[in-house]
Amino acid sequence: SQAVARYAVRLGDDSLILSHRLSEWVSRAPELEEDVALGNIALDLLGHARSFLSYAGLAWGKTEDDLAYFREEEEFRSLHLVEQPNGHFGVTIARQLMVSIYQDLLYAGLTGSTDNTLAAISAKASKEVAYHRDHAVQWTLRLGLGTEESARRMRHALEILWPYVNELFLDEPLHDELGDAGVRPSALKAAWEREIAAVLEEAGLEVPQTRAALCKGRQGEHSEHLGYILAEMQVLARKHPGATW
Amino acid sequence: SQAVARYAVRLGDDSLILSHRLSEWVSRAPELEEDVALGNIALDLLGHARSFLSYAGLAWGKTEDDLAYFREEEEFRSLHLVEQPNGHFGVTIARQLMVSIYQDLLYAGLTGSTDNTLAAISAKASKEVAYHRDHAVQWTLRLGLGTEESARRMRHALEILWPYVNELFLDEPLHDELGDAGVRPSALKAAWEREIAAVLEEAGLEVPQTRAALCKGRQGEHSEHLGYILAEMQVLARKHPGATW
Amino acid sequence: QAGLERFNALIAEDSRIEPRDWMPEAYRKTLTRQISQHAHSEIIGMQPEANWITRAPSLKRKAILIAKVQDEAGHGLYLYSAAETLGTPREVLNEQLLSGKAKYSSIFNYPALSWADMGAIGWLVDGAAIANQVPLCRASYGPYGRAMVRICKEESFHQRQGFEILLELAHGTEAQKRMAQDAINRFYEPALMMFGPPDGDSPNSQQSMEWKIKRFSNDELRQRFVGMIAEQVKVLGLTLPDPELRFDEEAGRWVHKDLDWDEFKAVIAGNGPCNAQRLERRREAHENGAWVREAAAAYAAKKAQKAQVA
Amino acid sequence: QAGLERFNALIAEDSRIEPRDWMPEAYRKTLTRQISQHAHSEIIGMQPEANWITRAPSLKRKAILIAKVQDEAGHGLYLYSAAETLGTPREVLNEQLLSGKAKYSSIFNYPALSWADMGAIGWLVDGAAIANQVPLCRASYGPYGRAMVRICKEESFHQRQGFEILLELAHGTEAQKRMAQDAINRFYEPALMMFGPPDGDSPNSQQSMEWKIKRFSNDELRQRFVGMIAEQVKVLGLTLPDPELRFDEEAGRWVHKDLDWDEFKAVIAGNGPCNAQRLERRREAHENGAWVREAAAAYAAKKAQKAQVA
Repeated sequence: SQAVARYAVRLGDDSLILSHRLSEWVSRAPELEEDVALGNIALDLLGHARSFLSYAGLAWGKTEDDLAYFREEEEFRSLHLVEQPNGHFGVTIARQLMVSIYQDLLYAGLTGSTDNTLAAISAKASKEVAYHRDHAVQWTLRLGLGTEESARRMRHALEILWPYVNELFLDEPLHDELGDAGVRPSALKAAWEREIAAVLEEAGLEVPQTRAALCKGRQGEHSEHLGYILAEMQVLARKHPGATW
Repeated sequence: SQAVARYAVRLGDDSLILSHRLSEWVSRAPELEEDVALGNIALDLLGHARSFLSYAGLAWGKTEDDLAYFREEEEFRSLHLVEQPNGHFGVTIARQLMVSIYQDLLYAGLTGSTDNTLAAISAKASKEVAYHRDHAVQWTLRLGLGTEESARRMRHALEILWPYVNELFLDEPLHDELGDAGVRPSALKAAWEREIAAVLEEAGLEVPQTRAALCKGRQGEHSEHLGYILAEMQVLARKHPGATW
Repeated sequence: QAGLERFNALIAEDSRIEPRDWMPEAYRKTLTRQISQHAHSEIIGMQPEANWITRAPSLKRKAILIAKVQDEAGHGLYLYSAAETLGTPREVLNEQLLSGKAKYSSIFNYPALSWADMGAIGWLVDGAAIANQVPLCRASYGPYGRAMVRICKEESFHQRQGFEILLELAHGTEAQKRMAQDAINRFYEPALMMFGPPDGDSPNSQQSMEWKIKRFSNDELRQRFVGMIAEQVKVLGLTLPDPELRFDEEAGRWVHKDLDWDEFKAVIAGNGPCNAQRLERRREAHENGAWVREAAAAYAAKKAQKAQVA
Repeated sequence: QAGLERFNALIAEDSRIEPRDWMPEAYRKTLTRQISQHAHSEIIGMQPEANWITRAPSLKRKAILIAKVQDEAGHGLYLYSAAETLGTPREVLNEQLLSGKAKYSSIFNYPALSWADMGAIGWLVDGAAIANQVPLCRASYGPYGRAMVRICKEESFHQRQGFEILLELAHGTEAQKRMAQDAINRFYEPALMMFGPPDGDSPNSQQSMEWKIKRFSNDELRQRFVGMIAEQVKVLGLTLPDPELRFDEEAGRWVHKDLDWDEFKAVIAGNGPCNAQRLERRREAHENGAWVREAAAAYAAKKAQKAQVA
């Protein structure tokens, strides 16, 4: 249905943009093992994005590439959180922690979707996201409990990203339309807060008190970063409209 | 003539790309006075670029915007040095020092060009570049003689940029065609080396020994950075072909 | 209390208070807060526009935009100087900004999402700023009033440039028109809110009026501004997103729709889409520049010492 | 010298030398240099390809490219492990890379200027690497030979993917065809030079042959490779930039144009278009990551201590 397709675009865009951000790390990570790990996560997320966007595209006769490369900024539906710049490694880890706990809960829920395709994609994604979550948790512990410097950086990372967390849990009229095909974002909030609080506590870090930012990524009003991401991501494809690769 | 137009493109592209890099600093400079100063230099360079590109365009019935926004990467003729990333403030200053000493000598020479338009643009640019040169020299002294940290950073900045200096002085067959309408790059080398050595000595810094990189910017083979610069610079104009702004 | 009497006399006769004159502490404090907030706004206000410099769609527009953002840095510098004449050094003011203690104009906590926003910011945001600031040219504190004269001149220029951007878009392709209308839709309400809360809800205004810092009430300025743009938008062939907007002949004033003051308060309190980003960018610039400022200071000290020895 | 006799016997019978076996110092040194250079090449080789990940023109190609670059990081990791079995720890090898003391394959000092370079690098660069490496699967040192088996398998996969990129471009639009031909023109000579200097000018080769690290001479491998790509380029419908290329029936070998060995030496010596950039990027990543590695080490130490106490 149209509603499911619109929903799949949201899921796909989050993963596509976060994958883009993570892939910026490749060949720049703090150690080779992290070039491999961040590349792996970027690849998984890209896979999820492709599945969701391909599925969404069926509703409009579009391919995954039509949706990734030939939509305008205001047609994207990504969350501001996934658009945020990589910053230092701690910022990237904090973002991963937030997103992967969220996706872990989300895909667990969607595995029971009444839409079989969404359920199937989510079931597969769920396994991979559990690994992403574990990776982020391990690094949060290392950075939180490692050195004074790393704890300071991690606290700062959490603070500057916290404003974008609120948007993860905003319901839209779309979720009413979806019924049991989707998962209501607000329904994930309590579990997410519980889980992240537990991780942060174990890491000797605190839940930040920074205020929530008014974000409208789901309505197509994005952070100022997305335009730059798309300029880069789409530049080659758009120079050769109609070409195949 | 065609030769003069091709030459003007080289002059214009160097200033256009360096202006782009400097404008990336705006609202990010170490102090407000530098937001103003770097913005000023970016604006001057943009002015020079517009004059040179407008003039070049006459030969082909193109406007400055046609040349800036609708050429492909391999059609640009900028030097690798001006394409290098801003890095920290010291890298930007080192690049400015190198380029503004170069342009100072170049425009002084071109003021005597047998091509009246090139001579007139250069005469005007010459005055502004003298200020850029002074700005870069003053900061080189401050950073070279300021703190240990600043001297270390400045040394490193000079070292990583030095490989791209060689390209500034490469003659092309074009310069034979130009005769006294242009200035032979190799003719500027000795004076440039003398001047920069004097500044570096006063700043307690050494002329780096880093090896020259084989650069072919003048033939359209650019650094890996230029593609990113153009993706950003041209994105909006290209989305609306034929539009006026 | 010869000082107070002289102060009151100067205010009464519409003369100017100068830095060396005696002034009440509350006057000093109010002015310091107002001038430094204004300075901070210029500095933070550079960010949404800097966001479009590298992507400006023509070289001419790019040059105009760079020059504009530079003017803003310049305004920030004058205003910090004016504030310093009241006794608070720039570093302290800057610290107040970075720590989130000082405010700046809330409008800059909205993102600049398209090129048309460069037009809307110039036309509406600078327009509202000018409407606020023109009366400040006669502000009782000398250095502030004089700074405002210069700033207002440049701002008018910026406003015209913003209008020109929109005019060009409005006469352009369908996509350009849509872009322009969308920018106006997003900036209309926030621009009207730049005049501050409704008069009934603006506790500091009365005292500022008495001190002749402020000359007109928030609502008075707002309705005057909305009338102006209501006329100008016709030239653009676009619309303001306000079906209730009309001139009330009887009251002799413009009437506009109710504004969402809850959002206004939330954005001021820190919940705007870009509050965190704007402050973080400023902090980052400040921290990344620390070694540069230290080097400059060390170099200046060495040079001074050398001059003394010689 | 029972050790030396046993070593020579193992070499003679084409058996493998293992880490605990006695080996001549020169053998150890040569192998450490060769394996670590190979590892460094994998690591530096990530950069030209990483340069196109965010701009890959389709999601499928993007996924393939990320996976490829990741494989390279993986190869780097195996190879460092293999080198470590010879007694030099990874940090030391890394230090040699960052200080510019150790070399890596000179081909990565050329820029990746277009998407077609992802094809040319896969087809020509990985192709030449494989031609070099397949014989190394039988290298006398066990851990190296075994690492090469795994690496060669993955590299063949990469080469095929590179060829596919070019094939798609060659059957695409005129602009795509031009892009593909241009990439081949730029990478042809540097790829041929990957086999090292002509046999007459390759001083270390003889000893390596005797030790059964190397199995074929540089020129032998080169002409074999050029013959292979001369056939493959026909499938692409493109050309190699070498008018002299032909099969010499009499000699039974491929003949190609003279290569510019001056440029080769200059690039090895540090004058390539990207030498400075590649090393600086690596240094930057290493320095920016220092606090992360320190944190991880401190955390591990704390955890170990806790485990001991418990």
